[in-house]
Amino acid sequence: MTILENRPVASAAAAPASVSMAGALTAALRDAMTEDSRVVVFGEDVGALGGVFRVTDGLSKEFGDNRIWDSPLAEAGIVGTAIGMAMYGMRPVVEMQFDAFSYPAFEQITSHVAKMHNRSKGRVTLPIVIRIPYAGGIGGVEHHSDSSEAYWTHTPGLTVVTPSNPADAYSMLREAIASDDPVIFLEPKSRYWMKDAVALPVATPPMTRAVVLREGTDVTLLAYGPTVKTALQAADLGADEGLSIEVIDLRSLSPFDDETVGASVRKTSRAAIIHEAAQFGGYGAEVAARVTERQFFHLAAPILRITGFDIPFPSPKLEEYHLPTAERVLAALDTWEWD
Amino acid sequence: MTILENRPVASAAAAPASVSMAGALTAALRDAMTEDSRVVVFGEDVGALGGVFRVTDGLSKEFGDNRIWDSPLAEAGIVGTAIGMAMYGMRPVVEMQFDAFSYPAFEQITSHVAKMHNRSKGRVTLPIVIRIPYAGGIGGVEHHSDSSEAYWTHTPGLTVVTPSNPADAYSMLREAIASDDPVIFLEPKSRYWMKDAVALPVATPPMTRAVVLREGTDVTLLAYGPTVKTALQAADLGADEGLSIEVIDLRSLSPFDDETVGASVRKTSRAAIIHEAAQFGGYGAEVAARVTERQFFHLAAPILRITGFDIPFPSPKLEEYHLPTAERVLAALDTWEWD
Amino acid sequence: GTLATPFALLHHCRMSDSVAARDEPVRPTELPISLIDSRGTVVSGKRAAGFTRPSDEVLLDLYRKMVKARRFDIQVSALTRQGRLATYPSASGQEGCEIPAVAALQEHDWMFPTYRDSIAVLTRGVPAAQVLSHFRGDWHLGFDPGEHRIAPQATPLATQALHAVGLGTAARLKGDDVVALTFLGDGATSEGDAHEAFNFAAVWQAPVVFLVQNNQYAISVPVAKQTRARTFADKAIGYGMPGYFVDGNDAAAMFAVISAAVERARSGGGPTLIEGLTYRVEAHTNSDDPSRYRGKDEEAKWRELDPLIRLEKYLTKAGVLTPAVADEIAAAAEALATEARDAMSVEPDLDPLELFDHVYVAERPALLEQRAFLERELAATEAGSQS
Amino acid sequence: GTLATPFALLHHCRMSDSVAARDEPVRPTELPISLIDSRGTVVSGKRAAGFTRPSDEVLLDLYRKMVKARRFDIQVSALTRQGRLATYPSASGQEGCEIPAVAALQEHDWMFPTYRDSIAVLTRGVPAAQVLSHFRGDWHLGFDPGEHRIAPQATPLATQALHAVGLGTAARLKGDDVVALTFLGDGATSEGDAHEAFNFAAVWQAPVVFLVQNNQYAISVPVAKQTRARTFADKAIGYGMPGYFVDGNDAAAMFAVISAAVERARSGGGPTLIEGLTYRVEAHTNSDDPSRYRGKDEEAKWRELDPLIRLEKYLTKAGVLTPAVADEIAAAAEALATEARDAMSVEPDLDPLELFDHVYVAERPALLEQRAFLERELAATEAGSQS
Ligand SMILES: Cc1ncc(C[n+]2csc(CCOP(=O)(O)OP(=O)(O)O)c2C)c(N)n1
Ligand SMILES: Cc1ncc(C[n+]2csc(CCOP(=O)(O)OP(=O)(O)O)c2C)c(N)n1
Ligand SMILES: [Mg+2]
Ligand SMILES: [Mg+2]
Repeated sequence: MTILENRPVASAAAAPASVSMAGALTAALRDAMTEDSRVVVFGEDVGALGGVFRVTDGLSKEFGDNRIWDSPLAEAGIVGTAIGMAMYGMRPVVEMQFDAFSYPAFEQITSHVAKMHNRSKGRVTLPIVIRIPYAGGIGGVEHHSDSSEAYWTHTPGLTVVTPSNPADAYSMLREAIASDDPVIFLEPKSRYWMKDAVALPVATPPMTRAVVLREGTDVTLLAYGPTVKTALQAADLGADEGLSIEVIDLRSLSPFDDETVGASVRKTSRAAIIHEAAQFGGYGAEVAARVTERQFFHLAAPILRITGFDIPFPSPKLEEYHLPTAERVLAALDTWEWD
Repeated sequence: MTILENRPVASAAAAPASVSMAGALTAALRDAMTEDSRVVVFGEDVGALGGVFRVTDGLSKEFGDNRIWDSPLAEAGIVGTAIGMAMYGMRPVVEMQFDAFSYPAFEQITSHVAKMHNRSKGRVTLPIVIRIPYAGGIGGVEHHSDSSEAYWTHTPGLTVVTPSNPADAYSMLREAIASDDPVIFLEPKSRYWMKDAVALPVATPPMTRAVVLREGTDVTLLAYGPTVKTALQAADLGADEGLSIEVIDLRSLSPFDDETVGASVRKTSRAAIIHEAAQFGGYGAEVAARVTERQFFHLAAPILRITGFDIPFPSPKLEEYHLPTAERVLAALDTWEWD
Repeated sequence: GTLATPFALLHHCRMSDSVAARDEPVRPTELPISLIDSRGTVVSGKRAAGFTRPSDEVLLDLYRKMVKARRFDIQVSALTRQGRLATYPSASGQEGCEIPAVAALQEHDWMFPTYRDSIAVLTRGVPAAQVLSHFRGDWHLGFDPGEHRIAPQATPLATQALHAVGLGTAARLKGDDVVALTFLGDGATSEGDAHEAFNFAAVWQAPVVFLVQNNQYAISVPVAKQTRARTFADKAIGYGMPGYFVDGNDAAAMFAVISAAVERARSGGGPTLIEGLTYRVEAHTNSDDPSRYRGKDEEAKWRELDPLIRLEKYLTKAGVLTPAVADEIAAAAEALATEARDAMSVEPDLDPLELFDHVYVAERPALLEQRAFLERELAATEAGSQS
Repeated sequence: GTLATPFALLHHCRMSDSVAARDEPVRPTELPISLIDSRGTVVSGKRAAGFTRPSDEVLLDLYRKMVKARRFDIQVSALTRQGRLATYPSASGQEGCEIPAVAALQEHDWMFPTYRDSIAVLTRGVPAAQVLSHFRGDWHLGFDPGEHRIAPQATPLATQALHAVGLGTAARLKGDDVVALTFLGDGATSEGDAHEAFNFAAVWQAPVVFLVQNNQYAISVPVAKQTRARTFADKAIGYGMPGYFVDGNDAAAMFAVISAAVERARSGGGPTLIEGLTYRVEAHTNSDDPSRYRGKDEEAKWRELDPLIRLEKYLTKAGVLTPAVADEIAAAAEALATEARDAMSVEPDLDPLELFDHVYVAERPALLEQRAFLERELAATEAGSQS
């Protein structure tokens, strides 16, 4: 299934209004909490403060302390208690304040969240959503700009998705909350304030599918979360140079939408993947490996990875040199031999 | 530098004796502790018991409680205190009892062990070795057979190595302890009791280099730790079928020895990587992606990944279906079109 | 019935009274609480710490279950030595903690056991074959948690304590009077997760009972290297919850203290931390070698403090444990041992393809491809072996 | 000199005395220990808990450093509002904890601060420009830990407490009489790492002082949602270490209690947990909005309890803080503010290529390739912008 443009597949009667990604996420939480009393939200500062990114703004007043509350400051504790709640039939949505602060919960996530359903032969489901603001671009000091997707995508049992725009943010978060599988929901923090005209509630394509945002014939650019914007900019730049670039927003990192991506690569015969995380063992490695496995004889050139360097995320004043830019993408495409 | 066979590059006068991998590791610890009083060893059950795999057997009696001791049962605590000790000039070697039990230490490892040197512009070095028994094949119940290498190899700042035989176990552990960089030292637990005739002390090639264990012309099989034996078996099987298989023991997962592997793949034009960990986002993805990037026009076929399935590690009675076998490797090579 | 909204309760601001007006929590006693001593004699006064001995009927029931559990444990250990199971962590000597914990719970309560607590799982009603399925290596879990209200026996230490806090909290939010009891080892208390569980439970006033079985070893590591606290029960003070230090080989005392904690939790009184001082008389598991880290004399001393013996003495003296009853219990224990043997003599019927069926609820095309691959491989092997 | 082998000390087996003979740890007082109250009046008797007021000379030194720290903090907050720094967590109001902690340490001791404790780092001797380098976003760390015996200001909460325990233990193993003091926030005590640090320190009898600055908030979350303990100092009991509950706005009391803990640690007496009850009068950082979670009245009340004011009152009454001295201190504070302003008005000279130079000690070919790539890219951009 290849869907052109990220056009909502369903939308309410309401007229489109300007919505930020953060606002769309708030709306998704509000609507999910309204529709399903099993949905509870907790984490650090999600109550009165509304979260450090204000994604839970106002929900505490609206729903009260039994539906959304501030937990003690401990991420393993947050995820671990969410597991117990899910075992009793709740649908917890928990927030890790920043990407690197999900690491204390690593054991609970990999050894339990990911494995409980399999362990119990499907008798125990854990419909948990772990929201993680991730990636850089906001001038955050050390530990505030990590991209941890590769840790989660390598862990069987986890579903990992990431929206790149407000409509998807709303729709995918609703879908993640409705999913009976646990979902790692990665929120590109540099895009929280990005606004689009969206009529909420909105339903975009299923969260496990990639979407072709822009058609092209020469190259397929694969991106997700914060780098989708970079890919679109690169496509513009490329167009100026006469290069027809197809841009795919992966949306779902696990599962990977082999079908949509495969169809595109068979058409263009060239592909590149863009992400902020370090390259070595990054998510782009899986993308390059599996697309090559499946489309080897359709490929005119190796799949390129345009990513962060293999270094710890830099300090605010140096992050611009680390993050992939549209120019860097174009320069990378230039390294291919074009015949 | 391509080295044929894993022949020791230096060896003592002592006559070769039959040494198990566990025994070689014990000897390495003993010799390192003898030569350098800054080397201390601690973790769960490493003292009187000698570790659940007996790798520290006898060291407690030999060196006393100030050089090797049982810590309280907490992996973040073990790694976190090792960091502080290293900051004061010690060279701690710590043990995580099983692979999955390193996860509680994930934050200390990713946010500090990996980053301290970079953070401090090189002013603080952390010469820590984190020994982790990993992988399956010993009939361990859940959580006792994980392969976590991809989590570590994706983390800039970490060096990740894994021996496949007793001589390397000795030599690489000595080198890891001597290294000023922190090293994740992965010990393939199914190989602990594998014996070889080795004259200790032995120095095999540098731990960051891959080694060609067996020359061949048709295919390059890349393996590490527990799957090296599988690769060698596959090479035997292949030989029966007239297939000339080159086997490379990667030894170092991070850094990756592009030179040795590249030279081999340019020769054979076909490669496969074998590991126990799940395939999706596994270490093999990086191998396939980077070798393809560098050798695309030398490749006659896509690089194959023969790995564990994308499932949690199975229970003892089912692990045989999950683990790559020589037969499965051969069957995979058969899927290529051979012309 | 519906309880008062729990989180709302917390939100009276304690800021103003943060200095002085916080409650003084119950302090654990200096000596372990005891109701029946090792000679089977009734204990009263200070050592009983105000707890009442359970009725002889209850004690006989505990005794019956403890005898059966011991017999099961011995049988399974033997089967493990014979290679029929992959591993089995014995709870012999710890029945004075394990069985009262089960007995103190109601049907709708939940239990969060560890790998050590198979006899508790068994005693709560899980058939032997299902308990042992994990340890034989068939599949990670052999029983249905929802059916028995028992979480999977946790291997990653202390992780399950947080699950108990979450489950108890969820029940309370729903208005159900469910209590969650979690087992923990002395070693496991050192893990960060134990701390987070104690703290979340106390702050949220979750209906949870933390039962620390201090069997004095974490594999080879003695408690002296695990904590410098006077008792594990003392840890409760730092979380503002009640803590009890109990003779873990005294089933009567354990039952009384756990029952009180369960009822406090049920009625909205929040969590309790209970330390049962006991001893792991067997090796950690079949692959352990205790001679490397402790003396036979120490083991012998603790075997004399056997929780079964003292109850036997007491109940015999009380005239409740007549020879006829003893015979009947022995027969039931034998029957259970036979059940365990029989269960482990049938090879399980395992389908390798099931490995792919429970990873996700949702269907995944790529996983189905891998399933199909294994299916083809199995078929080829089958064909190969038939030809 | 060489101390007794620390781990050997532990290995007297406490198993036999596990029931009764463990030490009863010091219990924190019910009210915070205080030596000078908020009106600048000397406190004695029960509230002083046996501690002696530091000499006026020491108190004047503390006061001088506190005034300078406050001035620095205000200046840096202002610079941050002007956009000169990426972020700055203010410690205004917490000088009564921060400065005594620094003053109680000797040159060769180590300090493990958090992001909150810039004024402690500054006071220990790190130049303003180096302290602020991290917060401006130049590089993760602006000073040399070894030179100052100060660990990097930790962001991942409670993680540094374990480093302190490790460092203190290493020093002791080497026979050095070094003490490691680590700062922790009230919120950070909830993390598993805090627990593990307390426990490792107690079991290993590490020369460590844990200083919990209870500033009553973790960003927006009040202590009532963080713990149900009476005090954070109460947590010490569960680890078998001494705990002290102290008025954190009373620099005299803080200095006395910390100094005693430092000396106990130095002489082999093991770790101490100290809670300083204080208040974060400013926002969490510049991007926080306290009006969302607390009232102005609460803030106002705590501003009245300002740790500087009481010391000023006391020292003035004592005749030590004469107008001349006060002027001199004010001038020094102004000079420091100027230094901070000046430091932040110079753009740092940063080399993006340095990003590759400290990831590893060993050289990595693949990383050098990436470095070369950026070098080429920078050259091309340079060339492009020049053409
Ligand atoms: C997180 C984690 N680390 C290490 C282990 C390995 N391990 C299994 S049991 C055990 C000792 C546990 O001791 P304790 O908590 O006292 O329980 P007991 O076995 O005595 O019942 C250890 C270290 C584990 N299962 N999980
Ligand atoms: C492991 C981790 N989780 C979350 C955060 C985000 N965070 C930064 S400061 C803070 C509050 C800390 O409160 P407290 O420990 O009381 O220290 P204070 O800021 O009050 O000095 C939080 C949640 C973090 N830095 N590290
Ligand atoms: Mg134990
Ligand atoms: Mg605070």
